[in-house]
Amino acid sequence: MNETKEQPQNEPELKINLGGIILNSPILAASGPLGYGHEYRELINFDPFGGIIVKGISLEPWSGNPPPRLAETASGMLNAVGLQNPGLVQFMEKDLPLLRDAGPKLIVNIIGCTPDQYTGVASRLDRAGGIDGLEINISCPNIKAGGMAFGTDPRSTYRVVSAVRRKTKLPLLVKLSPNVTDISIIARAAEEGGADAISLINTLSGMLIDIDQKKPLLGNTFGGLSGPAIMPVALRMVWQVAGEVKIPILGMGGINSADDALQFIMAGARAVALGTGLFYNPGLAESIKTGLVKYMRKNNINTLGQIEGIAR
Amino acid sequence: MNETKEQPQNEPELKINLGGIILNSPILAASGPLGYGHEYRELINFDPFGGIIVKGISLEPWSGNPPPRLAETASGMLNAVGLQNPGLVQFMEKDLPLLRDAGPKLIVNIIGCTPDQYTGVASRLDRAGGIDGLEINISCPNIKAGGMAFGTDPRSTYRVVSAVRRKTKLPLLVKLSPNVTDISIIARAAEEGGADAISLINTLSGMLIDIDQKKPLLGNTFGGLSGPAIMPVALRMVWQVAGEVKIPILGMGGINSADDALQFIMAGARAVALGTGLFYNPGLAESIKTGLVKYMRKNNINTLGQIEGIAR
Amino acid sequence: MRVTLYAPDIAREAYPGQFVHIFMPPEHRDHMLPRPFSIFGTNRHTGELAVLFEIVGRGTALLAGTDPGSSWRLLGPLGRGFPVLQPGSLLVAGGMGIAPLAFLAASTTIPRTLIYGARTADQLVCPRENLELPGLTVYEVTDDGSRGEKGTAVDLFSRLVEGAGAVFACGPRPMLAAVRSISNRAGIEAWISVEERMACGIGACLGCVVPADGGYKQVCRDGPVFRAGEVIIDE
Amino acid sequence: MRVTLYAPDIAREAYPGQFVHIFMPPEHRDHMLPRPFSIFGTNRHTGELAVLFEIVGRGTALLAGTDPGSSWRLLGPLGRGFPVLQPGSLLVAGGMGIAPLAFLAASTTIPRTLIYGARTADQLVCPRENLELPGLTVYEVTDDGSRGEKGTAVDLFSRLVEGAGAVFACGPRPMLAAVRSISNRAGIEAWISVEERMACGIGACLGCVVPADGGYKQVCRDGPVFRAGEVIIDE
Ligand SMILES: Cc1cc2nc3c(=O)[nH]c(=O)nc-3n(C[C@H](O)[C@H](O)[C@H](O)COP(=O)(O)OP(=O)(O)OC[C@H]3O[C@@H](n4cnc5c(N)ncnc54)[C@H](O)[C@@H]3O)c2cc1C
Ligand SMILES: Cc1cc2nc3c(=O)[nH]c(=O)nc-3n(C[C@H](O)[C@H](O)[C@H](O)COP(=O)(O)OP(=O)(O)OC[C@H]3O[C@@H](n4cnc5c(N)ncnc54)[C@H](O)[C@@H]3O)c2cc1C
Ligand SMILES: Cc1cc2nc3c(=O)[nH]c(=O)nc-3n(C[C@H](O)[C@H](O)[C@H](O)COP(=O)(O)O)c2cc1C
Ligand SMILES: Cc1cc2nc3c(=O)[nH]c(=O)nc-3n(C[C@H](O)[C@H](O)[C@H](O)COP(=O)(O)O)c2cc1C
Ligand code: FES
Ligand code: FES
Repeated sequence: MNETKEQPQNEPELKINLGGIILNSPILAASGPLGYGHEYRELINFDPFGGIIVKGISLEPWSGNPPPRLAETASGMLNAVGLQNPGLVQFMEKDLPLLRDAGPKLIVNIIGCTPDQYTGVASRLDRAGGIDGLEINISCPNIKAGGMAFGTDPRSTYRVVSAVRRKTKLPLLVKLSPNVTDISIIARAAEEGGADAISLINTLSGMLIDIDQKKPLLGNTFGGLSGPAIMPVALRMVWQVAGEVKIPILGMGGINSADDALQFIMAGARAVALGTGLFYNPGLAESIKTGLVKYMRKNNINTLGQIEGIAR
Repeated sequence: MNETKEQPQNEPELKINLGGIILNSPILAASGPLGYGHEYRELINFDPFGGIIVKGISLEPWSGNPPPRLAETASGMLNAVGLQNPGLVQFMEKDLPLLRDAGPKLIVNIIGCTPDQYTGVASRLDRAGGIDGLEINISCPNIKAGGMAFGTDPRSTYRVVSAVRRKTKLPLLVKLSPNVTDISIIARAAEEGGADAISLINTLSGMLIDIDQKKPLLGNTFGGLSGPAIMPVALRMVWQVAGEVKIPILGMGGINSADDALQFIMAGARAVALGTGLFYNPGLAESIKTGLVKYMRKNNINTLGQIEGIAR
Repeated sequence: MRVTLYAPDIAREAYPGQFVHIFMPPEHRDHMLPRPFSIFGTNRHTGELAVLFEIVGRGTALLAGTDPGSSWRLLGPLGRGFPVLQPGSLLVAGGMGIAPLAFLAASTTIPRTLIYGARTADQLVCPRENLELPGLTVYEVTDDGSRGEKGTAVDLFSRLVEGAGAVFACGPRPMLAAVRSISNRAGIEAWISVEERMACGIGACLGCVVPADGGYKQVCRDGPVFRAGEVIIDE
Repeated sequence: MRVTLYAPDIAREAYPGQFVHIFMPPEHRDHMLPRPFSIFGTNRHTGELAVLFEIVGRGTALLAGTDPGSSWRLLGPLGRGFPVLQPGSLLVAGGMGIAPLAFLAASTTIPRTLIYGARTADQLVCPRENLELPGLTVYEVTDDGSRGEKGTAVDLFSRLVEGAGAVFACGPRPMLAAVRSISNRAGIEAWISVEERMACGIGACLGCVVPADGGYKQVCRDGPVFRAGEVIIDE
């Protein structure tokens, strides 16, 4: 047995630790586009997803915004769903049981208009079982602070994150809004409040006008811009925040290919989430996973940790 | 002579008053892409432009950023020219004489790192003759305030605008950066400081990574995102600011067709400026002008004032 | 324009009123969202599926510009279509609303009537042969009288509704609203097919809603065909 | 791939080393920037102009995918090209750097030598007939020896530079840097053609700069061809 052989290359390892959640793949489904997952589960293979982040859940049902809620933009889209959701009780009774055995880790995105509403959702989900982590969406209007989103002010951010932190032992992701002057101070406030990871970015605020009707295209006037159009902004924020916090980052915003995902990882993201790209290509997670493995083999990379933040 | 005739329709009037500057057309060239205009003057017809805003001028020459300075993005581009410019003296001696008789009104974009640098440029241009207005670019890093851009803070905005205001009788446009939490308070600060019009928006901060080189694609790491990708954000900011200030708005950000221009006007812009769209189509101003006239004829509109802000 | 696609899996399952999502060709990254189109007809033997569409914007222009023989990515059949036709059913199509109703009309041979209206003759885009069906009576109507009767589909509908078995309508919102209230007054069951901008097309994203009593319904999952009373359609 | 375009105005004026901007087809709004390509050859009689390019990204893939007979929007001729060749000139092309040098080589019949290198034989994409020119001596070189000599264009250049009239080079940055320093040591005048990402292509936007003593030069206006000493090219 003395032949010289090519060193057998290790199979690339995609497993990562995202703030205490161990994911088999660094590819997640972003909160929103997939809803509560059931519909997509019939359509696509969930295996390539390390985790699924379900659509925002509030204490009570929210009815959402009037239609039209969607518009296409150049290399992107606007949505003004307005966080419509069936509320915590129905989610726990109807949706959660269907998701528990889906395969990927399950992260629940939580929303509220006051810190109490956030903690109300968090404490009940903490005891629900079968949930691997929570993601706090701090883009909601803070009713006590005149409706400015929690995520636009470091103090409100700290307050809501630390309040939720006290109510749950589950790994806690905090999802930041990009509509701010300085994303780093918001990210630091989230870290200080007890976040285990930072999710970046939510949608950019935008609008379109229907020139025939002479009125805003969306029923809600404003909507959130997502898709490849915003990727350079998302990547910049990941880069900035990675230099400011010690906790890992879940990067998202316009990811549409393995190369896009690699840009996020090299900018400092531990994992990536897919949103709008799933509308363009429901099988996107699979093709990104294949692309990542191919890249890792070609470049002799065993774990993504070797390239996390390497461009910095 | 008693025949009933179709009422002869008035020729649509494109003339507008932008904060005291009377423009023959509501279409301007945004600061930057056209440089100082000479090169484009040989290439395209300047007539459809009501005004040309020349590239930012500082007191002393600025060398700009290391290359690469450009990158294409999905429906947009990044630039990190870094405000390279030959400085005030060379501009006045070499560029200004060539521009004075170009036809469109001439607006000079001014930049600086301290309020004194801005006022230095403004006061000399005030006396130069042949200049129809100034546009203050407040996206420059404010050296005294730790390098945060003037335009990210209402007080710095007020200070630099009011300082320039005292030095010039020329109509004063203030160009805002979109990289802020609340564009309205910045716009109000500019208005209180004495602005005659608000220009919206400058580029969004963004970046890309070269995954082969494993480093940022731009020499300067960060660059400014422009083009159709950002149009929904630009339109939203025009809409927000139009509700807050009484002075007119010059809208820009991704305009690439007459329909895009109409969206800005219906959102509340008095006039529009073209940037990245000129790279895509150097003859864009002409085709937008044709499109506007066609729209006005078809909808029986005599002046753009009739539809300014009509979607609000 | 009428496009025939080879899509045996979809053709096998689809029934009238359902739709397909057509994804943009991958080199067109500026269009992230697929476009929904009603299924105009299927041929289970050949595995073919037809859609009928008009160019109204960039996406439909791109699709119309693809070369014959190209492949498109498709998702479908999607949504809840029409129930089975009863004898004496009255079908009301406005403009492109003909697409699902032509498929519905072709699904049976029992006696049924189709009102097919548009602004002008050249907006009656459905090929004549698709409406020459046993047992089907067709009334054409145009605003300017350039083909068929002069008037609107709603005018004609008001006259013909009495005694209809059930009503099935697809067309512009104001037409649907009128059909809804006229059927309601006449005490006849009506089904309408509604359009809304879509993203996922499968009921996940909550993007395509239409107001209903007690909240919103999703057009792609709960519809596009609704019982007329189920949703709120403004006139 | 080699594409021939009918562009009589550009073909009439263009000289070697200049380039054209090719705009993306208008339905591709996701690509805002035109793509610069060296002029590979012109035919003033037929009004034709040729470019030679390889697919490296989305833009070149799109252009390569357009049907023969399509029209492209073009801007050109742009930039400052090579000076007139002197007898005994040595041309050094690396990879796609052949495009402007093939045009330069074809501009005269005086004795001149071309070194044409690439990694492998199939990266020597220039059609052979374009280099079968009176008075031109061609040396091919590949990294793996799959065509011509084994080695790099720079290796060969070091051996042949002695006694050259002047040097004209186009290729990857490291090759240009080596050509620059070798020519400098040999005391021979060298001209290099430099690439940089572009937007306007006409000297307005200041996007395409290359470092030079005392500031930056614009590749599209001051170049793309520079005297080797004029610009700073890192090895
Ligand atoms: C269930 C369903 C079935 C449909 N069936 C057909 C059909 O059989 N034939 C056909 O020609 N069209 C049909 N449509 C409409 C078709 O989807 C749109 O015309 C198409 O998506 C427009 O794409 P675009 O890019 O060309 O237009 P855009 O540039 O996106 O928009 C142009 C215009 O089309 C309208 N529009 C855009 N998206 C939609 C949408 N999802 N629904 C309705 N209007 C829209 C916009 O309001 C706008 O006025 C259907 C829509 C739905 C929801
Ligand atoms: C003056 C000049 C002359 C040129 N002549 C030729 C030629 O004759 N034949 C040829 O094949 N190519 C030539 N190029 C390069 C050509 O412009 C690029 O290959 C092309 O723009 C890439 O477009 P893309 O969309 O396919 O690539 P992208 O997806 O934009 O990028 C893919 C790769 O191409 C590189 N690239 C992108 N833009 C440029 C650029 N402007 N210059 C150099 N590299 C770039 C990027 O670094 C990247 O690695 C020339 C470039 C310049 C500046
Ligand atoms: C239709 C839609 C619905 C969304 N809903 C939510 C949500 O409920 N909660 C949330 O935190 N983010 C939501 N998002 C934002 C996405 O999770 C993601 O942050 C954003 O879209 C950027 O990623 P993308 O460009 O890949 O889509 C939604 C996005 C879309 C497009
Ligand atoms: C290459 C380039 C250079 C620019 N230079 C300047 C500048 O010097 N001063 C300034 O205020 N804005 C500058 N801008 C911003 C534009 O004027 C404009 O605000 C922005 O690009 C958005 O418009 P657009 O999407 O139509 O390009 C520059 C933009 C580009 C693309
Ligand atoms: S399109 Fe997503 S729910 Fe209907
Ligand atoms: S590309 Fe604009 S200056 Fe060269």
